[in-house]
Amino acid sequence: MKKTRIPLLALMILIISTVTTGCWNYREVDKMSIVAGVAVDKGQKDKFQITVEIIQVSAGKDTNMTSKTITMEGKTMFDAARNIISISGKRLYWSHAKVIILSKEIASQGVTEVIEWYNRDSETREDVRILISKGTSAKEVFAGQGSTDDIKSFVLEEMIKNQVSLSKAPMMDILKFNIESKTQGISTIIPTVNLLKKDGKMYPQIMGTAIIKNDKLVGFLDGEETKDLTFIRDEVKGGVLIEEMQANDVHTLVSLEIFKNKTKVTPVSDDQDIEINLNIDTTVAIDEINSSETIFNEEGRRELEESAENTLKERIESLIKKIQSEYNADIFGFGAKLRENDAQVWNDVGNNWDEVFKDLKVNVQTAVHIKNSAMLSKSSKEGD
Amino acid sequence: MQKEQLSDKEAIFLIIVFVIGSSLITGVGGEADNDAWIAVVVGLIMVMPMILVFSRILSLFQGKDLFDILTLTLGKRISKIVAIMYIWYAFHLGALVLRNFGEFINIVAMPETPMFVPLFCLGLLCIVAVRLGIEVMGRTTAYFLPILFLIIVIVQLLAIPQLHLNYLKPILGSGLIPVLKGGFSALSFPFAETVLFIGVFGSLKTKKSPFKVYYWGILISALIIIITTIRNLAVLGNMRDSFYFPSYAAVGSIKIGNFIERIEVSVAFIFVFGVFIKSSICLLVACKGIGKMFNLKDYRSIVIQTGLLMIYLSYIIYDNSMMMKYWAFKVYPFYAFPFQVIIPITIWIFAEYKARKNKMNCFSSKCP
Amino acid sequence: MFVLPIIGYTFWVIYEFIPLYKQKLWHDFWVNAVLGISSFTIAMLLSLGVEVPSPEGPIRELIISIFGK
Amino acid sequence: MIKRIKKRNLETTTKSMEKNHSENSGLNKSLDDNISLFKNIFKNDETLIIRGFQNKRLQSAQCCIFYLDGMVNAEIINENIIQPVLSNDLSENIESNNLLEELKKKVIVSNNVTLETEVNKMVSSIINGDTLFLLEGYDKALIISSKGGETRPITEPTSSRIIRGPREGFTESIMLNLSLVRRKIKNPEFKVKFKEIGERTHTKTCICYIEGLALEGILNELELRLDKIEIDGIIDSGYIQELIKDAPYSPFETIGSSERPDVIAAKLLEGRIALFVDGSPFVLTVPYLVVENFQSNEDYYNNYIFSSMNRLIRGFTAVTSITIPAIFLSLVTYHQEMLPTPLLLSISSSRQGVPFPTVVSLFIMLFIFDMLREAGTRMPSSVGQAVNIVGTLVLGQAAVEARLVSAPVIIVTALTGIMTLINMNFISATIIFRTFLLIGASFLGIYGFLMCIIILYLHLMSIRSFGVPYMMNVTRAKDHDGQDAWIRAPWWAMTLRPKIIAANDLVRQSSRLGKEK
Repeated sequence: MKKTRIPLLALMILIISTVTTGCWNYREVDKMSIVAGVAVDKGQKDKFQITVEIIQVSAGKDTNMTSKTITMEGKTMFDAARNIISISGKRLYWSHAKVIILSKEIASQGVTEVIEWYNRDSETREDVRILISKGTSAKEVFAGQGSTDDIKSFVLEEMIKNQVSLSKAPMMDILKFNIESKTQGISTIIPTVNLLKKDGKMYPQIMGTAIIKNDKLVGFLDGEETKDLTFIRDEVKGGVLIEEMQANDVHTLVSLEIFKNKTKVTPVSDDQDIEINLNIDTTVAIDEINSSETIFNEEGRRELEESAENTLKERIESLIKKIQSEYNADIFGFGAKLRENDAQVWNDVGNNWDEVFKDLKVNVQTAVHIKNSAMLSKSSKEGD
Repeated sequence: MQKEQLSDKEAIFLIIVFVIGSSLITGVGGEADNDAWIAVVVGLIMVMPMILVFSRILSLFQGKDLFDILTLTLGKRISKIVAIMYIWYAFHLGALVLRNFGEFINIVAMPETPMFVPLFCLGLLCIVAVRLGIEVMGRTTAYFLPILFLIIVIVQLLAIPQLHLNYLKPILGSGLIPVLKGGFSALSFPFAETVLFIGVFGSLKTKKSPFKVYYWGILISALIIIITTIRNLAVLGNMRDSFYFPSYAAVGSIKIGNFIERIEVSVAFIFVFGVFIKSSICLLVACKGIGKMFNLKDYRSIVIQTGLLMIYLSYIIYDNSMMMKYWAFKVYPFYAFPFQVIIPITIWIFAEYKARKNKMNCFSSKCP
Repeated sequence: MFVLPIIGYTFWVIYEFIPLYKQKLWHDFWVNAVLGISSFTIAMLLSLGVEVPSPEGPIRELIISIFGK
Repeated sequence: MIKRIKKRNLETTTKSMEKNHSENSGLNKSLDDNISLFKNIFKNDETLIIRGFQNKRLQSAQCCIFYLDGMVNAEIINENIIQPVLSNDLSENIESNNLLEELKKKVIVSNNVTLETEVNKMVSSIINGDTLFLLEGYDKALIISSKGGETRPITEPTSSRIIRGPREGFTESIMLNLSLVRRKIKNPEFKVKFKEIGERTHTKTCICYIEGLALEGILNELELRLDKIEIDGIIDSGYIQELIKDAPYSPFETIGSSERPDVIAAKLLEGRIALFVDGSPFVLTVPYLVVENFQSNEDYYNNYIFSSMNRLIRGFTAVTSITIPAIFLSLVTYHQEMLPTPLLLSISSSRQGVPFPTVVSLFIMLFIFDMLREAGTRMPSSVGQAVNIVGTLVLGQAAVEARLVSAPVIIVTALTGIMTLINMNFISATIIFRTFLLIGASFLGIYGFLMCIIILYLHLMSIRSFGVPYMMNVTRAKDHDGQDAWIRAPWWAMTLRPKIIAANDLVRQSSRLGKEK
């Protein structure tokens, strides 16, 4: 009897689950609209106006994918997102969204209230990339013509991913944004996107940084400044340094490709005096020279390195100055570093870090090492 | 019927799965913020004396389980009361664990599915397992645990690119108090819950030392919990506390290339199996207790009804998941303290006394 | 919805409860009867949409009254 | 109701048996009476041949032989029984007062002659193909071995083909089968115990084992279970397999069967016990563990790396053929966020305009595949082409093009089908649990799937085959048992026999074992 009961129990599980459970969460892929990206603008009537880019899959022998955008307003993000169903007819599926674009206006009202829903909902994912549209409204980014693919959000995501070899925009997803905005002593940044007009077509371009202080957008940095910023944040994975050299009355432009970078931030504190030591150690390779070969000897190389070090140092110092004076937002994370290394000191100064940051002394030290000169051992241009 | 037997290895595996089961995903030591992993270490140190007590009780009464020991030490009347308390504790803990799973499914995967459905399905699973007995459960665990280990290790390795170890700093930034608090809750939440194994290890095969089983089981599981806690902290930083299920969120952010991503389901696998084993053990202890109390021939005949009651209790126990979190961190450590610490120590003292007396009465230590 | 628990419990009565009676295991029979009736009552209440009070509240109150907040 | 009918049948059969007994209590001294007695027993059986004859010199030597046509070798009867009795001069050097003894000793040319008094034994020996020799004036008879007749020659079995290894397979004759195994194990410790099962068929079965290797407990258990069998007839070993199986409701086989003498010999050498059944080319072995489903005899003859790979493939496909449809279903309909975006988009595009839900189409396609498989095994080979065309063209391509089924479903079905066919001895479990998992996945997604997997493993863990845990080798990697589970270790490393099965004498290669230490 004991042996008959086990299959009977299994049978009962089957029958009962068949009868009691409808398939509440059962959904077919073709019954939902897959969202590729979201753009959030300030609405006219209500607070939020969101635009979703939906992937349209057409059946047939060769399937091709296009996208369409739907715009809707709502009092909250969730409200607006659900309102879209009234137009699209299908339920939106958010798990595969790649980017979320905020307009300048909405970001200066506050970023967290926009992404709070996105963060909380279980269907949306934390690894979505966040962008701020600088020039235009956010939904126009989807209207711009892509250069390669038809689905703009995917193009944008690819662009963000490949930014690492350019370092002109930071990487930021919602999870990282949340962590940074919750951490004391660091102001967070968001990459910006703008539309570039070319041959009568509009191309989205990701370059530059938006500075978020206390959850609000306060300003922008351009691409070059962003590169310096990533140096300080130790997020450089690649990119180009252009070095001008004025040697022997010859004006030389050298492109250095960044291979490796290590930035060390060490807060030094004695009593009330806090200083930050910034050590930047970069390994580069010469990738392009439009001048004679003087730099290939020992001396020339040293000169190039020194010059590059100086330029880098100057630029970084000026960026720090600019941020301190204009925005007073610790986007470099000096405060967070201080807190990590010396919680005692941080407890003293943490409350008025803004004040401290304003006049924080930063000692910048840079070191540039030239690793190689790519494929050529000499300058292509013959010496005069 | 032949007596069920559990080998040392299976017993250790059962303890490991029991401890990591639900704590791996709900997170341990939440009070200590980014020192949660230290809190786990503290909890581990705090549980060590308790393990000594548990295993001493077990080795004093070899081959007996919790409820036999109660009658032997505390006399008939009081033992009945204590037995009822332990039955309730096992029953309640099982319901809490089931509920945890229900919340997980409802929040993470299937918001539209009524919570009763996953609760019911998993509860029936536990009923089947308990009816098959501890031996089958032990063997199943021995089969599954290597798979779980493999998953944990692989996920851990894949998570390496996402780790930001600076999120762990400052170490002990806000002092020792939160860490001790976290340690206390870590003691009560996964570690000292192993008190229920006193009710199971009556069928431990090798009578050498239950301490070894307890010791290795808890050590390995604590190691796993520490490693995963560090991973969660290093991936999620200060957001860890905001998630109900930090492991799930942390693994969800793993991204290797373009195709190894979105592997949260591996965590779900660990969770389903862990919760299943944990609530099965709870159900088993509760059923054994009821069986012993009413002198039943076999505890198996009441498994179905007790299991169903457990499912219903887990369904009605909280109104919402906020309450669950509050209860788990604020109330549960104090609620569980008597069951996990006070009563075992009392039993141990009485047992020690009884053992002395028996030794004086008869020469062979094997005298009952 | 209240039909489902009735069907389920009928199954249980036929395949588990009645055999106990036949084997004359009176201890098992009575314990099972008590457990079965109580669980059946709860199941019926739940399926009829009656809110069953949770034991969690009193326990919490008790703990708080002993240990303080 | 059924029970009552069963009871009544049982009563009548036992009654008729008893009646037979009382009638055939013994032989008469009169030959005519005896002939009519046997005529009566074999009433309406026209294969019974009765041949009476007489010695040419000794008139008193009137004799008669009985045999069943087709069961005997006619040459033996003609040349070794009839001819000597007819033509020998019996009156010369034979004492006529004990003629039957004398005949047995001096006249009949046969390798096996026994003197018998019990009628029942005479009847059963006639049935088995022996010849009964009766003499006027004696209430005893001689049973002369004359088994023969047409049996199938030894051929290569069709149920499992191999590339390397012995090409012989069992036939329907139990003695031939036994001799095939015996030729491989030339050892007096090879023991054979006969038993008759089946109240009406009296099927001969025999238990074979190697003394000192096989465990007493398992042997006793097997005999006990065989003794418990009460059935009218056994036609194939499959009957016994189901009658004495542990976990009778489980779709997993807990008793092995093989058509190959080399497999049986190898299993006997591992300490298992074999059960031969007359009339069936399939020999049973106990205990049977889950890993044996993945073992092939060829594994042991080929290079161990290649064999291990093949075995891993078999294990992998066994797992995947059960799980793949359920995993696919739960990913596509519940956990779309787990799929990489390009894959989701291509699945989505292939599903455009398909009317049936994925779960329904999966069920239908898997069912259709099973129908095709069944058609493939039953049909005559001449119509095989037609089934192939219908299967591939109509059901595969046309269904996709007509947008009745989406292409991924077809792919999953085909994959599952191929994987199922790799493990044919697993097929009933595969089909049942695949459906079970599919139902689980369709209700709770991956969580339902996981729960069903746990049930599956609980079930597997709870099965024992004659006291040995069914999943034993799988969970013990470090013992010597693990060497022959998921992989096949090289022969020089397999120094021990499987632990629980051959606990009496573990050492297989003693000299190697010494070296290892």
